[in-house]
Amino acid sequence: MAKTQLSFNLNGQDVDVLVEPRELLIHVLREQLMQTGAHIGCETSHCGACTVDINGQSVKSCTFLAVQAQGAEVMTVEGLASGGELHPLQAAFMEEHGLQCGFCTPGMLMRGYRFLQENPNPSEDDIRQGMAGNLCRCTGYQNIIKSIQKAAADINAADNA
Amino acid sequence: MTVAPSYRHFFTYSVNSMQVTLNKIVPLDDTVEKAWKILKDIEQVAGCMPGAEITEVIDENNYKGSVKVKIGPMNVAFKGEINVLDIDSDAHQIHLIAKGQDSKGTSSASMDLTARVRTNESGASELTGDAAVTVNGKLANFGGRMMTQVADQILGQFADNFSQKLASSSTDSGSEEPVASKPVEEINGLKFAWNAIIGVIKSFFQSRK
Amino acid sequence: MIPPSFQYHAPSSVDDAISILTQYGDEAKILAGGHSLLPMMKLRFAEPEHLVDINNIDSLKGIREENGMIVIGAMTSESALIASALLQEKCPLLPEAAKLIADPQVRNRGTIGGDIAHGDPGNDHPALMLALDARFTLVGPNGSREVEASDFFLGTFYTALEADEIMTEIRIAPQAANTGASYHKLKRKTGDFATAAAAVVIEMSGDTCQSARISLTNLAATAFRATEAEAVLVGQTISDELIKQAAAKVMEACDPAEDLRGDAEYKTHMGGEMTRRAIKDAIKRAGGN
Amino acid sequence: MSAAEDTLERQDQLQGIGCSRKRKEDPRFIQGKGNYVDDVKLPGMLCGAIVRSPFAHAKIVSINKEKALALPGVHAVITADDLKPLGLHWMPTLAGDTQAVLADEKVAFQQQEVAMVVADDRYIAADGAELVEVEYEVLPALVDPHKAMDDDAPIIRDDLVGKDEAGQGKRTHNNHIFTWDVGDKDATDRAFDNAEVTVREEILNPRVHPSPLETCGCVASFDKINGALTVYITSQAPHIVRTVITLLSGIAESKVRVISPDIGGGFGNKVGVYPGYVVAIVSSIVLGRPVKWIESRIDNISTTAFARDYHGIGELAADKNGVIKALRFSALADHGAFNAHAQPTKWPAGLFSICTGSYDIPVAYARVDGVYTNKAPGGVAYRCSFRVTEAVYLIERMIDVLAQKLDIDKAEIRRRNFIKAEQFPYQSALGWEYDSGNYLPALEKVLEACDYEGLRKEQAEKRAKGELMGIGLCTFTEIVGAGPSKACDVLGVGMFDSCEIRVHPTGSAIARMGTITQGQGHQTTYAQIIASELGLSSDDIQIEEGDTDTAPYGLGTYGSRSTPVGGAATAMAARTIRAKAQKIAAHLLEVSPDDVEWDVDRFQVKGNPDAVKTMKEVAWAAYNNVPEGMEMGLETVNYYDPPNFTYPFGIYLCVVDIDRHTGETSIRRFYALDDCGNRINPMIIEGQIHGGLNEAFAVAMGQLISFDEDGNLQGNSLMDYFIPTFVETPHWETDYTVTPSPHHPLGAKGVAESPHVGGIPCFSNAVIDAFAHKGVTHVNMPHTAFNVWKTIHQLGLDN
Repeated sequence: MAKTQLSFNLNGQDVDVLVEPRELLIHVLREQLMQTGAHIGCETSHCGACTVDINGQSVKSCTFLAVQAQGAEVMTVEGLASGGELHPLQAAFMEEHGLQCGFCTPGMLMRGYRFLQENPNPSEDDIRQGMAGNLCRCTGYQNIIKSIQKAAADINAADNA
Repeated sequence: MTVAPSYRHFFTYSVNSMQVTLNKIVPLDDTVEKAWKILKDIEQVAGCMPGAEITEVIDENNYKGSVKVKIGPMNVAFKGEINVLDIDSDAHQIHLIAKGQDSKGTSSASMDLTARVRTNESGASELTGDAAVTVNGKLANFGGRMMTQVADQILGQFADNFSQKLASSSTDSGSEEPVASKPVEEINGLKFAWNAIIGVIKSFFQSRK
Repeated sequence: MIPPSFQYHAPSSVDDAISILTQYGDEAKILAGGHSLLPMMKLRFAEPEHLVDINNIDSLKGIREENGMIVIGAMTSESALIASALLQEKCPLLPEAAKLIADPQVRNRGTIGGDIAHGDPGNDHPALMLALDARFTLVGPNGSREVEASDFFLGTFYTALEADEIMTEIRIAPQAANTGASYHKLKRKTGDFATAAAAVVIEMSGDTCQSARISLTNLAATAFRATEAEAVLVGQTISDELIKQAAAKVMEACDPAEDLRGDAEYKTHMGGEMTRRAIKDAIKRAGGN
Repeated sequence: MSAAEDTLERQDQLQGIGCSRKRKEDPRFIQGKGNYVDDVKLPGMLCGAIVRSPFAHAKIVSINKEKALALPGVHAVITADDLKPLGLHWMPTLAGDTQAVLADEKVAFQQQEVAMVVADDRYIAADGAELVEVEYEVLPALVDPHKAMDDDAPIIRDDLVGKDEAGQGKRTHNNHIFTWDVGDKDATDRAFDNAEVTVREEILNPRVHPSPLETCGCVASFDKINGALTVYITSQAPHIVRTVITLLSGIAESKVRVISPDIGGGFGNKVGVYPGYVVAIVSSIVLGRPVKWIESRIDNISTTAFARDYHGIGELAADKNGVIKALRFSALADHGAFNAHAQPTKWPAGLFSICTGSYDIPVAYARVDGVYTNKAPGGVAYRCSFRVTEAVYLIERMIDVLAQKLDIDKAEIRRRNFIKAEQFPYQSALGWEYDSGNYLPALEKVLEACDYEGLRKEQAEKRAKGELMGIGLCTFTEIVGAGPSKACDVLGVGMFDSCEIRVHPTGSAIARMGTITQGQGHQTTYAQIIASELGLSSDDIQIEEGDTDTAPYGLGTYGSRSTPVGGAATAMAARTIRAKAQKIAAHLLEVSPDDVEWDVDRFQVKGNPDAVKTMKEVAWAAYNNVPEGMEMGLETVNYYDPPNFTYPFGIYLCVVDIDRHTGETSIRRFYALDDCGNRINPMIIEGQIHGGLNEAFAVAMGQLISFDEDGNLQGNSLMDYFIPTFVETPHWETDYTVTPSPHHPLGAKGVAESPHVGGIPCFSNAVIDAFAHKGVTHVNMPHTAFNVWKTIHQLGLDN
């Protein structure tokens, strides 16, 4: 099948790749663009390990054709830290032991990143509902919730400073 | 007191089998004898099965056939055999087993069918069908549990085609020639049926376009 | 889990999309949110030669009020339904129910039109559309037509939408005064289809039910309205006993398929239970007791 | 600053044992820089896709590769016939059986591996797999283990016909694998005959799957020039994999390098050697190019490593006061089509004989019969030590059944039967020597924390109103840390583990272990052990695992054995280094080694606090100024063969509210007190407990691998297979007591599996307790809304 020229912005940089229309975004990110942070966990859009941010929305990139990202702003976990500084959410995951094997973590962070913009002052229940598309087998979620709460507090404190 | 009956009902076999049994009764507009003429002729019967075709006659009781359906994005092609176990001309009853695998070898299906034409209490003729349909493989993994609905719809279409064929044979006044066996082209019912399979497979996942 | 090859089309107008559909017929398949079609393609159950991605057709998105009706573009996402102030004010049932669909990421992609047009009895919008008495605009090569929700769902994955047609808009009347609506959905976990779900819209006058619409998800070959259950309520003073009777009528109408969520008996009972809860909520919201 | 303050400050700076040190693994994971197997991309790498059987039991009539081979980009299609000349179409299992690598003439479970297509990339490989045409002749499938030994049962393993042995002792039927029994049967039978009270119940652990978020996979790369093989693999036991590869391929073990990079969770799923690995390796050898094979989620759930599938009957004999006199158990173990369960080789039922639990039971007898069925092979320890979940489920369910029969409170009956603190070390009726425990105070602590009496009162009030509330208790003892090599081996290799430590001249260190982390935080905790033992800052200690070329041989990480065995090896290695350092320090201080003493991070001349040499100073001296006759350097390797297992315990309490209309169970409260001996990193321990509880919740409330009667697998994706999300998962409360292990160098025991093992019966006990007033003593897992509703409906409680 003929390949298509695909251009989009990945973590602030314009990228051009040749893809087959059937190629899934997750594969293009991981195998062509070597951004292996997003992972493949279930392939049926249940686990959220492949979550990336597309045009300001959380998307499961295992169920999204790469060609659909034409012209889009795509952000992956690799783009979360900026200027050599961890994003508060990354720091909070470390601080609150919000990860163990690390496989779900990039998806959790990317969903958490967007979720905190949708809801900067979430309750525990808000977090449980807002993060419900991401599975973790290791943590029992409790420390992820704490991490997100801490990140929310840190971000709000920084905004108010 | 243990409420749980036996473990068998609880796990390992939450659904006993991909086998579903169906019973159909279809009123016919013509005599039992005329209907029996069609029913005992496997090639004609196969012709009533939507999308089905006899591809080879091995002997009078064994046939090779295929079912090909193309619906929307989905191609399904089953190839298999029909074994006629019994033709009872007195009871106007035929018993056959049809089984096959899809061309990719990822699913198989079989149907044990007993079909009969008879005169009911009110004197009208009718076609009765009792079928046990079993599905294995990928279709069973992903959509087997909707087989009742699917098989029911296929058999319904079969019955419609059968009565149509009977009607058209009846209008062929005086002709002793059997109606030529050819695949039924009207496959709306089948489309519906196969859509149901596809749909179940889809519904296996979050069905959110 | 790799989809087969296909040709990709991304029209930017409905007309273009229809001409592609017309050109390729059965070989073409519409890609909306993709959360049904892509997994099915990965399993190689669906192998369309042409995929028509209608995500770039802006006219299919958005929620507005027009001539006293709420008009929702078919490609409006579940997330957009949830976020819509207009819907929250004038059709609160939809955003409330949309929150119960799938998960946040999937709701960003999943669309109301895709959910309806798929005709899956497990999808939530069909029952909601029946309860809301919605009308659908379908556009094809010969122009557009309107179909009522009650005429649309013909069977499992079988709807009034033709292969060369696209659903463009959904029209719903704003919720009337003294009316309450509720959707109760039982599911095994986040992201699952309903084991059973009931949508109820009720108009009250004091303690008396003026009108009622009750519809069910995943309890038969298609979403359906339980008209006999509605009839139990209409014109009557609502009581727990009456609600129970209505739920019993719903159970009589259920014909669910057995699966890992439960057997037919369980699902039928859950149909009754979800109905009971939704009626109570709807009445409360309508200002009844 | 006082001397005491100074000591404390120096201790704090080390970040050693007992502190909640932040994890060293995290920076790479939170920045997307983890390195998992599927992240490995080698030059010229090809991808493999497996063609699988759609049928549970069928003869293979023919395999036609031509269309697949004709597809551009396909390099090879490998079938059993291709492996035969290499003798690789069958492989040994850890349990002494053999398993088809690719189906040889027949398939014996649905999704069995039939062929592998190797192609340029995963897209072409998937297309190629679709084009391989396999013709099957379907055979009757055997799914129900209870029918496995019927006279007319279909024969699963034609290759074993006529053989009265399949690797684990005598067998009596074509589908029989082994009989394992333990205990004094006659004495047990007598105790039952003479008992005042007996109870009997079905004890069923359904087939489930560990489903770590990362599936299994590997990248095999064979270097034709050097005859060397490198395999990146999702393995919890890379050294065992290396040995197996050598045994299979004949390549010298010194030329096989197995690397377990970052592992996305294991939970027992990644212990075994799977056909996909073997075929990828063979493909790489044959094609001379690296070959990657990664499972799909459906493949993972369908084929690699189910757990449980134990179908048993439990019995207790007791006196009228509820004091247990005997335990009896028998079970059918469904091992699927090949006996590939991952247990120490000589233990067909793993460590099931821990089933007398926390109770002083004088006599017991247990028997397990393994059978073949047309299901996927496996039988792994899903976040537990070998068959310990099954054992704990038995005793913790049965003691509740007994309590109900005698109308004794469920906490009280445990008090009456606990092994007393003074009885340790305790010899169990089935042969174990429990190292330490102190159950009663822990129970009382939990009962008080949760206001157990208040809960029972509330329950009585709710029952009067027709509401369903259940209180579950589980007071379990685990057995972890396999294991003493005299008792445990894998393929003949003793189950020791290892640690190598090198202290560099400037006082930092690197340590390598035979274990492998899959999220447990080894890089963090092992460094804490070394920090405390050697007085070097944790931050200056690098921990490496998973590369068999650099790490000392070890048996890997599963069965909560890292801390009990690997942690002990680490402490012992550090102590060897410290002993040498002491001599060097004495030499530098010009005193006898006996005259110096250890003080946090330094040696000090006894009675002279100013005469000190820090470990850093000693490290420098180790490379230039050692005592006469001493070797230079400061490094060692320790292979630790534990004298015993460790026996962590826990007291769990769960409160549930059940919706009597829908059958939905909501977990109101879950309180977990764990005693894992001395605690190395409390933060990580708590995280492990949260995770283990969540997996217990999943198993008890929803997980199930089910089949229809033809062996068709149902629900093998994450649509149906239950992995709880944020929404379903309850809130966890944790607590602890500390009863050190007397034989472990650090007094530690291992913890990660306790919450899974103890959590499952706790959930079940809570759900069943909700119906206890209606005379219900047992319902089977999983407690889905549907299953719970069936109980409700049967009892008429939904009206």
